[in-house]
Amino acid sequence: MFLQTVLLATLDGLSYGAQVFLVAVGLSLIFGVLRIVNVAHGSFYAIGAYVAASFGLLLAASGLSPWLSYPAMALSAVLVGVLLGGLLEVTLLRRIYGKEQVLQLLVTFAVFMIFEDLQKAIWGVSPYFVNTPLSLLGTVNILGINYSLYQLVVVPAFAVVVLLTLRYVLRSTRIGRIVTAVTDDREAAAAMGVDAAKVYLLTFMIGASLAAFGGALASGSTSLVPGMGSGMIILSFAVAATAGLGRIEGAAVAALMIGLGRSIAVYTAPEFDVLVPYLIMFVVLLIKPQGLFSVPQTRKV
Amino acid sequence: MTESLVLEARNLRLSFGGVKAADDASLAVKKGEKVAIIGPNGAGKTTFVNLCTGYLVPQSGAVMFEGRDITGVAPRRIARGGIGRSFQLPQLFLDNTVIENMLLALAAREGIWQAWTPLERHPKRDEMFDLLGVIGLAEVAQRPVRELPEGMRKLIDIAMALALKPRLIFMDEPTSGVSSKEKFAIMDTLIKALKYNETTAIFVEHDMDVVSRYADKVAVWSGGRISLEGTPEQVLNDPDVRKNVIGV
Amino acid sequence: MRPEVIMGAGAALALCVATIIAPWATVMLTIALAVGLTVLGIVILLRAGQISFGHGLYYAAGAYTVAFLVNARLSLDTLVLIPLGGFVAMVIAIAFGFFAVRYRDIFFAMINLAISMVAFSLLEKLYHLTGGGDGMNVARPTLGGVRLGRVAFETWMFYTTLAVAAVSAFLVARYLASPLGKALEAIKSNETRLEYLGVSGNSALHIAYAVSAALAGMSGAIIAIVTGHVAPEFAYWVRSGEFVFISILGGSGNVVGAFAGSIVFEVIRNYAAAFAASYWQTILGLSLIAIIMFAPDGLTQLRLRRKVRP
Amino acid sequence: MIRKSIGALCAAMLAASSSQAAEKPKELVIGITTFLSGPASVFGVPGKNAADMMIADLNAKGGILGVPVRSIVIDEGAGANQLMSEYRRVVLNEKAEVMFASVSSANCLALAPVAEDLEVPNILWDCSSPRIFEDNKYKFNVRTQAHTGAEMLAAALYLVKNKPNFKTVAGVNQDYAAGRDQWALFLTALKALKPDVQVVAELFPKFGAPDYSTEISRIQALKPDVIVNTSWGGDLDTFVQQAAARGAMTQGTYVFPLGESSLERLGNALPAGVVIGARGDHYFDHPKHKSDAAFQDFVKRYREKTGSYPIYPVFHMSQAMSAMQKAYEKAAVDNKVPWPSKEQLLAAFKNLSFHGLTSEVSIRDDSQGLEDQLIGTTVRNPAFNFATLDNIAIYPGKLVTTPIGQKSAEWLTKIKSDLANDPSIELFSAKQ
Repeated sequence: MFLQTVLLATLDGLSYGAQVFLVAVGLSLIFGVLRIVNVAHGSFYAIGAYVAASFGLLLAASGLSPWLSYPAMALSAVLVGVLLGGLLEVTLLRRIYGKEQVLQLLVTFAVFMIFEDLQKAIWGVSPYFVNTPLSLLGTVNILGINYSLYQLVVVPAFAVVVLLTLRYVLRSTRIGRIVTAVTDDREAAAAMGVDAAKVYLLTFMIGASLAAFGGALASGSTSLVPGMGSGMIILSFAVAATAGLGRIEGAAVAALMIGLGRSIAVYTAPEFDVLVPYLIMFVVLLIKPQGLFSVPQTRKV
Repeated sequence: MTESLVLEARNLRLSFGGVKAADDASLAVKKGEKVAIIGPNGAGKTTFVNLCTGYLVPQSGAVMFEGRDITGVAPRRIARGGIGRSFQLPQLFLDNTVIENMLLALAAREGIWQAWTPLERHPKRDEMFDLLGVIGLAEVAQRPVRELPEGMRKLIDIAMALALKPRLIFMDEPTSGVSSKEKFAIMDTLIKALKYNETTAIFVEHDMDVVSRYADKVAVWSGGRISLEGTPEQVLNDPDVRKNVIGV
Repeated sequence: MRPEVIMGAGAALALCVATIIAPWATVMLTIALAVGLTVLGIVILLRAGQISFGHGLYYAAGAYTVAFLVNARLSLDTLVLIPLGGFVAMVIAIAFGFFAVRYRDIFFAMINLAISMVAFSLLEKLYHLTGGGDGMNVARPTLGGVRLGRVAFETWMFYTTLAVAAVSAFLVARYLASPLGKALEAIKSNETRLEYLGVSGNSALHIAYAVSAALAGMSGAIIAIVTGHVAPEFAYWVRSGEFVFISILGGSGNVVGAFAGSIVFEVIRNYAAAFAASYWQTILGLSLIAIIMFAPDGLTQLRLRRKVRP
Repeated sequence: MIRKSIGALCAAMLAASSSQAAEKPKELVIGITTFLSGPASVFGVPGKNAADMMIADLNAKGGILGVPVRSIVIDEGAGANQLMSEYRRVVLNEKAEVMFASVSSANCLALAPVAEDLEVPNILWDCSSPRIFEDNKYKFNVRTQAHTGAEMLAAALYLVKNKPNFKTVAGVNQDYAAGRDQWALFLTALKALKPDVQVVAELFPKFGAPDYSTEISRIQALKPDVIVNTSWGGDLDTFVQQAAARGAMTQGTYVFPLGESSLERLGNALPAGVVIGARGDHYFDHPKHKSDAAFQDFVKRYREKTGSYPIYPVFHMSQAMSAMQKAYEKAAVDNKVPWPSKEQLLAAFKNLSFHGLTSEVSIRDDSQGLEDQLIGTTVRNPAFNFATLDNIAIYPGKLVTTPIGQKSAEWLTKIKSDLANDPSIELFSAKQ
């Protein structure tokens, strides 16, 4: 019975955990390199979702194959990340790298507020829902319960692909090693002659694209409403902090923990599912202040 | 036997990630002594200071101060217990003026836990002006530390440690960053200031002229331990020391 | 101290005049002054270079304390309720401070965020106790033992808040200039040196944390009394972000800045809401960016903590 | 600024001294609180759009008693505190004579005492908490529609009448005060009507949750006969879409008491056989009124303007507007004045009857509106690309509204099961 509950909770938590992971990993990556806690990250999630939904509606209207909605998701993620993320980095963030971390955080907070209005201005306030991706794949029956393949397989699979790709890129490519070097030791990397401006821009665009991709995947299974970014940013913040800011694999584990924690709570103590992510974050920070997967850093005098 | 000893480091060991930062390091310092610690560049002389002042905790061994075990005690408690410290790179409150730095040290000694009288009107503030006078910094008392040259910062760093009236002070390279013309003047001032409070002193030093002129005893830090100790003449004439530390 | 006193007194006088000329602004200014108290608390932490992204918790603690006490029909007076709100918030801060003050910088901000979000979720969850998302109404208590009508109450609440703000500002100014306050600056500037002076940075921060929570608690208590309503959103992260926003707006250089920033914020927000109801967030966001980018003078207290190298 | 304020002050003093015969103003300023931001703007913005259209219509016909109406909209999404200070500003500074508050129950509960305090007539135009008039006595507040008690009772009556054989029920409701109130009242009514009903799950997913995987799994595992979900907006859409994709929408009878507002958006995802409520007597294809010229004209123009069919906040707004107009006109006639004073206006609201786009609503002595409740079951209709309602029942407001002086939570425990067959219930079915 207990095992069955855990299994069901795992299946239930997968899709949610995977979406949260995609957003959190972008946040974490950006923090690792730029040392900025990007509050506007939640807006990339929301805008990515809206753009993907708009593509989806466009596809439906044009009568093209509905299967194109998957590539359309990737396309909208890249568009949002590169265009909007790039624009933000070049016009604003670039000017504040020298400032106090908290001021940087506040600037992104301001951007978040502006993006909230922007979304309303473009997409209005009615919920958007494009169910093509969800209904295209059908269901699979496990233990007498139907699961949608999209939520059970596609979304988690994309998350795994992203995780593996990130791991590969960060460890085995030149640009990846540069990014890792900057994450681990900024001064040393700068001393080695790394073109920081380029690395920052690239990282920010990738991080923003990941958030937008998380949103795009979400657009297939959830309603897009004003304010959706605000809930997501705080959750991915919790994941990134639980994992240790800048830790990629850690974010995956923490996102799963939070996804599972929530669904286990729905089974056992439905009253407290909302509390779960914050409680996990709080307890982890109490025990390991820098997060679960942080590398201990000694300061020299 | 230990009563006359101010500091006794016994068999300190510490390694991080396979690197032995301290390997059976021992040193005994008597009251009123001025001990110089020398050693090859990059040998980690500061590690020894860090171990004795609580910044690092040895994995084994003990640090005794005036007969009490202070191993593993937090730096601030060690500081309150009577050990002062200056740093290789001065650790100062850069945005504040010299006197503000000193007054904070004074308040730290006299009791920081009061939230009513402004620090600048501290009842014993004159004492700090006096101390600045002793080390020759009275003229810059009202200048922000940020504007002062490294050599002066070094002195302020030491003065803040002295303001606590410690019975033992560690000074990490007090004359680095000072022109060779000034170093003797500075050391003279410092020795005078030490006498003022009868403070025992341990200083890390790389300038052998300073060592031979001011130290009562010299200890060589090498391979994570005190490999040799003795009077300045003995140590500075040791062939190994001449080869590996002094570099002749 | 002297110029600040003159500035503060002048500002207080100007506010009194403003409420006489424009009575409709009385409540707005009362709210601004009350919020200014929380911001004053943030400013104290800023002295230590620390930002709490969860001070909404203490603000809510003060507000809910008042709501519970009023709804328990204890007939407590406003002048009792305000300090009680501050006291409860301070007790929570002292308890939670044992964990929180071990953290610095972004981690301090985050642990505060986490605990305030736990509080926010609980306020929403414990529906039967807290009224859930509806919050609770707070019936108008007596003020100085007198039961007042709306206009009189609003006017006297303004003067009460002004008095609380003035006294707090004076005390905080003394605190910040005292050894204990200077120890806070030392945490930001060079905590290593502070430790080697024998002072525990954690303890100094703990005291500051408790004081700042007490201010936030009083602030929440006043808001609860003036608006007659409390809601879980008091503890939401966006609200905590606003407090930090206002502290930047006012600049943390002196205590008057907290209230100046708060009044400016309230005015911008009200007018943005009145003239561009759909775009008030954009207007606030743009003004925040403009201040950070182009008015760094108000931000002198926020410098990078000194990096220490061997 | 100063001159304006002094002027305002003098005006306020004048107004205070002359409550008997009010001067006819150049314009009638009204304040409307509604959501322009946040998830509840799905209701707030249609409500505002409706208000804009109706005020334009009203002014085109010469306004109220010849006075043009101007509205000031306040965003409820900015938070309760900001809302309250804006509300005060609009009343005290902009001199709004009548206020319309609000979409959110939380905000209504917060604003009702403020309105009393400011002594401004406050029309509760869309919020549903029964606690407003059951826990308080208000002089300046009036509600021009029903409350949760009536809405939930109607849904429960419809359910026991049309699906008499169910045994188990599960609730999935948004975790906020209104969601919990709705479920509690629905369940109270249901237990009174059908004491043997078994509750197998009470789930309260987070407000605005993006994912209902676990809730849907539990429904599939527990297989309840009836699933009640009082969500609205994006939350309801997400739930239905995810449940539909997993084949869970056809395994039991779903009851969505606020579902009318999601019909058009849900399109194909909503299957036939779902019980839908409309928070009152509201439906764009209303069986009784769809052939009214005014109704048709409004629905057409609303669609042209916004691209959607009107949903219940639009109807609620029409009721509030109509009530205000009626009250002014009645007060002017009753007192034989060109423009009524505040007291005269408030008196006119008592026992006022009016109708918005649909059936007549009347206001009781306790200021609570008696509004009919429309409930139906979805069918797939080839004329629309979304599910529409059939087998519609309209429950008279008088029948389902908690009597004066009683609390809904108690009164609902005492209702009898034959209420479901009361002759005053009107039935409409396409087959007839």
